[in-house]
Amino acid sequence: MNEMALLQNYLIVGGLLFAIGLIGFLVRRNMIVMFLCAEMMLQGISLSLVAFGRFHGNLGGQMMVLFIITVAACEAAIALALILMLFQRSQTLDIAFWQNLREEGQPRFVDQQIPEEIEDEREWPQLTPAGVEPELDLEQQRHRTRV
Amino acid sequence: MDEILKYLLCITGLPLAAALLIALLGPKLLRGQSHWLALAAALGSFLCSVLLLLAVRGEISKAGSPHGFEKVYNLWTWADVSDAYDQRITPPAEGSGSVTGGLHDFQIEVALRTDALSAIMLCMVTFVASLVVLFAIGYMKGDRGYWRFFSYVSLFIFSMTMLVSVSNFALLFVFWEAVGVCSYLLIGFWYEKPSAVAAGKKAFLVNRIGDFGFALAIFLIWTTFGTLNFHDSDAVQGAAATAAASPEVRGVLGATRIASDDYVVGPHGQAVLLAICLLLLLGACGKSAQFPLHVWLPDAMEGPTPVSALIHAATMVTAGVYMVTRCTPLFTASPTAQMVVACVGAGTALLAGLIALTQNDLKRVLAYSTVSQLGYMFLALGTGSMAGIVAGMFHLFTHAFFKALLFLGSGSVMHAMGNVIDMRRFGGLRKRMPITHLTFACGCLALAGVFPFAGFWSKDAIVAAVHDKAHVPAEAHLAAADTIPVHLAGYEVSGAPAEHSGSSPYASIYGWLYYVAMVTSFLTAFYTFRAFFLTFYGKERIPPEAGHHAHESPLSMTMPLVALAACAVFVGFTLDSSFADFLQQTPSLAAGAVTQTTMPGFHLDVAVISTVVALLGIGSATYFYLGDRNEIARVGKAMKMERRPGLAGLSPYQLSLNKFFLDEIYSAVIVKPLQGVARLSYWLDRYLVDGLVNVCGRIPPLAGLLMRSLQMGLVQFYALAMVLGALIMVAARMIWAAN
Amino acid sequence: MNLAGFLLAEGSEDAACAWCQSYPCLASLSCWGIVAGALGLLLMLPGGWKRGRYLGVLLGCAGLGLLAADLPWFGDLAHQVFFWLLAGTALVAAVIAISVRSPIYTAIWFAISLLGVAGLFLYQEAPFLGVVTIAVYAGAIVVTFLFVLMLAQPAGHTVYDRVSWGWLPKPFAVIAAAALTGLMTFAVASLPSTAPIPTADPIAGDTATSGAPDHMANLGNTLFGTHLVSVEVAGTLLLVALVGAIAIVIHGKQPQLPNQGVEGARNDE
Amino acid sequence: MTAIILEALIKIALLIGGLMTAAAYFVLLERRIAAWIQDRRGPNRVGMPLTKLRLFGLGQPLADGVKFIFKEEYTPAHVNKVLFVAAPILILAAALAAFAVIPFGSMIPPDWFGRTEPIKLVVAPGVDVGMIYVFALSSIAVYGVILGGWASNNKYSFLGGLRSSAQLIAYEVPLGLGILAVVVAAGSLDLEAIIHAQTTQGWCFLLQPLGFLVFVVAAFAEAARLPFDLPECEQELVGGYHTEYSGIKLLLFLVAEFLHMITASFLIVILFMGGWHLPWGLTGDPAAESIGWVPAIVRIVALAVKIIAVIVFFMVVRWSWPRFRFDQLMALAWKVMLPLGVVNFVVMATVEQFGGSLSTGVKMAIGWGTFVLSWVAIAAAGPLIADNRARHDLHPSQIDSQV
Repeated sequence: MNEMALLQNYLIVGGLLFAIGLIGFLVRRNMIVMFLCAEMMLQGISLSLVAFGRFHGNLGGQMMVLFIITVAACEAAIALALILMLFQRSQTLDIAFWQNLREEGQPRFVDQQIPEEIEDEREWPQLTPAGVEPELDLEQQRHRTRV
Repeated sequence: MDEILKYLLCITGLPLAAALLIALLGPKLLRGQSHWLALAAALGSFLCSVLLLLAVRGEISKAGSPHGFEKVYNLWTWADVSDAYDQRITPPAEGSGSVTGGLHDFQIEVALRTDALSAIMLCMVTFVASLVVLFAIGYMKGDRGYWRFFSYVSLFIFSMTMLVSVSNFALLFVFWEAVGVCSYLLIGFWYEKPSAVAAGKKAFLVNRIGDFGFALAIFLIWTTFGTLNFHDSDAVQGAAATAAASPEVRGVLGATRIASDDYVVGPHGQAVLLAICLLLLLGACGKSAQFPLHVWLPDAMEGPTPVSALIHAATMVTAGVYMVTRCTPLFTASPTAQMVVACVGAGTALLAGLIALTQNDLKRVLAYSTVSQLGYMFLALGTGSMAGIVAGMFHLFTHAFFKALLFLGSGSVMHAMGNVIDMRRFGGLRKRMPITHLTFACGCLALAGVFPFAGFWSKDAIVAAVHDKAHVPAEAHLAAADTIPVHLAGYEVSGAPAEHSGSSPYASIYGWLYYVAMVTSFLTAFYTFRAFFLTFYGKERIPPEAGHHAHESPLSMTMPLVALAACAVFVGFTLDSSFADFLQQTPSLAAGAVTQTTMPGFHLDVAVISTVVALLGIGSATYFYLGDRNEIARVGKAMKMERRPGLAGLSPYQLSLNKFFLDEIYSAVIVKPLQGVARLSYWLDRYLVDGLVNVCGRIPPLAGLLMRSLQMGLVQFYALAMVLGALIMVAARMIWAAN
Repeated sequence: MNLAGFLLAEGSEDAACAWCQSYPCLASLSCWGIVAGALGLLLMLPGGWKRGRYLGVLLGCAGLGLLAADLPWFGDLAHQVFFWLLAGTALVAAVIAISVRSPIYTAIWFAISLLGVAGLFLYQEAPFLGVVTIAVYAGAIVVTFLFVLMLAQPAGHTVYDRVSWGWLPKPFAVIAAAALTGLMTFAVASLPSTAPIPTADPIAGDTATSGAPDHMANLGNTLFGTHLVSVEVAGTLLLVALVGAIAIVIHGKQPQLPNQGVEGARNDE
Repeated sequence: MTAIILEALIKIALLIGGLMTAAAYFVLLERRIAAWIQDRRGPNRVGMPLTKLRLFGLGQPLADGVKFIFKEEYTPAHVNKVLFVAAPILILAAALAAFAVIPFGSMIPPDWFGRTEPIKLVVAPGVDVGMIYVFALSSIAVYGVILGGWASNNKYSFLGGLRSSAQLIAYEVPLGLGILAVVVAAGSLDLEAIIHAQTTQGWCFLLQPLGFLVFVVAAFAEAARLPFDLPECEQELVGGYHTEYSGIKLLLFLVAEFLHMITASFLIVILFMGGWHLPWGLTGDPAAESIGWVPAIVRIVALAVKIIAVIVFFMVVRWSWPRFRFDQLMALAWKVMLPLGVVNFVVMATVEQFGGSLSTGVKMAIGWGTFVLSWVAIAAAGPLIADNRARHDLHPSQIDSQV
């Protein structure tokens, strides 16, 4: 097995994972998604570290990854607590909401044109209120008749 | 522990403890009972002072030293700077036996001293203070700041006792300032009253000028003599210390230096010494209210009357006199300085006497009389002879009693009149306030210098000393150089030293000063009795403010009056000679020039003349103010120069009434220009300096204006910027590595 | 030897033209793979052209394929396929995780990506790490995320999950990430392909042979021997994070009026 | 290579078949036990198909299975279909995958194809991290529950899912703590190695009763069995996270739950009760590399008997114990089990580190002493932990603000 080539492969994969996480972090607006993307970047780094550890024939890389996992756990605890607090105050997970912490006098960032609700996106479930009869749509009616 | 040290510590420590305790416990616990602590401390202090005095007396009689007795206790070292002073030019002084030169350490030792001078001062201060505290119990009753008053007074007693018992110029300055602070606090005691606040401020500021001079004098002393200690510090003990390496530091007023008389140091020694003396005198003028810094004292009467009695008549104002007395060796070495002291004293005495003639405010009359009497003391000190110094101190001593008496008496009047002090609004109070009347009369007689009241003896001694200084040809004393006779008549004052003979270049000036003293004596008697008659005789008038108060004061107020009156009567002839004997045992007074001068003698002719002058003053006051007052109205018209309205503003009456416009002159010459400078500085600061700063301050906002648009509050934008930046750095690194 | 060579049955670099030699980076498949992948990602990200997503998927797959083709082989075909499977799982799931719009699906796809990463760990003879990644990351952290997500946003996706924050981020983020990956690929590819394999780290001692049956023992020895202080620090960090999280939640609660408090409590359930 | 794969495939087939069958018959067993406890008869009608033999209702599971399979596979319209389908698959897959490292016997002699070494009765033998692997997969199971609950788009299901995930996360901690001491004592995370260690050291539930207690309680909670079946607490949540499920998907959930219970039983037996080991040499020489048929069979039987005994215990508990309230459940996890687990681990680690020369009796005494002391301490601290009476000294609004 060509160790060097293995290392190269792993580094490329790790780098890609890091880059994907980075893009997600920069593009998405949901705080939790952003946080998941940050974790994804950590995964990319972990992969590289493990590969280096293997390449050098010792366990140092794995140790680093263990500590990364530890730190990620701490991060998750604190960040989730903070996100919950932010949510309690703003009732939204949108990071853009918090741009009202911007420099005084700066114009508010104008949201992109929000796309219209597209037909196929209606499938997203909504939590129905308990005790109230769910609204039935045609599909369901047809379904029923077939029973 | 030495018992003297015990006494000293008690004298100073008790009032301090009382002040702290009252300050801590007063507002909540003690309140109306605050006076007990203060009274106990003052009385204990006084008791210890008396014991101290007796102990010193015993030591003097035991030691039998020609230079008297002094003792210094080093408590601890406050500041210690090694090799602070390089004394280059010191030819070994003859007879000193010690090598002076090389590097000295600068040390401020917290040292207490005791000798005859300080013992007397301590006794006087604590005695008057005790009585004043006693008086204030009645006087201050019901005041909102009752505990505060006693705390301040205790603090003042502490400061004053420390002032007279420290043995170091630096510490002297510290407590000099401390009494100033206490004075400020007490003048402004009723801080809701604008005039009291203004008076406090004025006192403080005027004193600053004097203190500035004093501080400069201390710096000069340090650079000239290399030490600030009064006493000779002990040579460094120990095996390693050789005499050359650690020379004994000779204190400025120490026995060794006095003995070797090396006050003239360096090429410009005489000039430096003169400067030191004049600066010291400036400091003394500030504290003792001498012309031209006397303006604060009359205004300081805004404080409670016990304060006026304690601080501004009896004790604090004598600090200047005490300081000059303490520095006698310095002044003795500079005859010009002595002459200046005498002139300042005489001038102040005359000026204040003239002003006092026309004042309508009882306390102000007394205040100017204080200024005048302090002028007397300076005049006496200015003679530079043992007779003068002893006379000055004796006058200080007696004056403390009768002036405190007068002030407390006026306080009693004021208390009865509902805080009205304008003599035009009351009169004929002798029936209402018999005790106050009688004791006040004692005080007035003493102040006027009528035989046998205390004032007579001390004032007579001063006049005699001046007379001696002016009129005695130096040669006349050669014959009797070693005798110390006490003559009842004639010019037989002995002991003019050989080397001093003929060196009295200012004799004619002293001659003039003698006449000034006589005129002042007349004025003193006149204005004193003017105030006395206006207050206690004539038709009975009571101001409406008095209400039901218009009766004799309570026992706690009259008791001190009686005690002080007794002193005013008896202190003079009982203590006259013993005081002089005792005071002469102060080593620092035994400076070269003074030593060979003489004991004061009693001059019958001078005494007769001054008594006659005083009686003349009393008589004319009786003539003008007792009974019908037509005559004074006529004289007043003449003095007011009503016929020449153009000059009415500068008539003698107006001059006197307006204190010779000194306040106005000061305002025009000093205050207004300073205000102008301040205004200019304000504008400069506002528009030039602030403008520069503002310009500097504008730069960051301008930069921030550029960067601000980046702060859009979107976290991800920051992250994006960070990533792009990191990318650029990585790319740069790789390109660099590739090349 | 790599996939391109395998497929084209050439496997030698002699065929590269002169133009390619002068600009080697443009010649490499990786370069084009990255470009394609970036474009695909750009099209797939939420808030874009709806139809473009299919094109994006195609482009992304092509990009991944090109990258995979350009990577050197390290073993026989079976190993390679196994690796491509795992890496593909991780990367594709990651891409889907960031381009799917419901955050809940994001979490699930991230978990799947984690499975791929765990597989890669296993393949790197780090079984403990692989299992721990699943247990801690997938099992605890992502579940906690899901939990919070369901508490905060039980309705699934929202408006702000469908758009990004303006025109700026998508192109810039993608370009930045592509540039980063490109730089790294360039750097990695320029490594000598037959570098000497370093000997075991003397500090790690005989623990070098990972993957052996006593893997856990070696790991434990290293962890609690060489890195003991770090373990203590990490433990302290965990404790601090625990306390901090509790403190944040306790102090972050806004005071509520009594009647509102009851309703709020009900809503929180 | 091929032989290895073939061997693994055979083992997997055996295991899945056996487990599924076992799960089916455990349902019957449970119903019979329930009937026995409730003093009734239970299902006893369905016998062998196409005959009239009833055989204690042994045909009942078969009938149930057929009924489940032939029921309409109904998916409500308002659900998130992908996750709705994926959840039961996921949970069952995770439950089955956990058995990859769990030995279902010791080994059998190599009688086929000229093998020389014995066949180990575990799908993936020699996995060094077996214990953690089980953990990882049990935590994957949370996904099935929480996603199923959420995808059902029903408040009851949703709350059930949330409760379940909270419960599973909470009880993983004491579960791990309970195991830690065993792992330390055995010196390995490999389940076979742990059994081997117990054959020499003694069964762990005798040596570490406190750890045993913690583990058993946590295992009950992880399997969501009564008294910890809060996710599907019928009075509050109808059917919990599988309220909306029916037919084969519901079957998958139910089987997965049973599998969890079986996994838990396996773990209890393997970790604490010596696995296939019986005292007095009944199961042959544990240290021997080879094995004869008799001890191999004895070992399998011993393991099976132990597991069935534990499962029967599970069932008896289920039908004789009331349910916890949710806050009590959480309090038990964080305030009782967690400290007990920590105490147990500290004591056992200390014994392991410094008490290597102690005899088994002394170790056992230490273990039981710890157990008794901790029990007493928890009992003494009971008011602190369990007192949830209303605060009468506070206004309700203050209580709210504190909550």
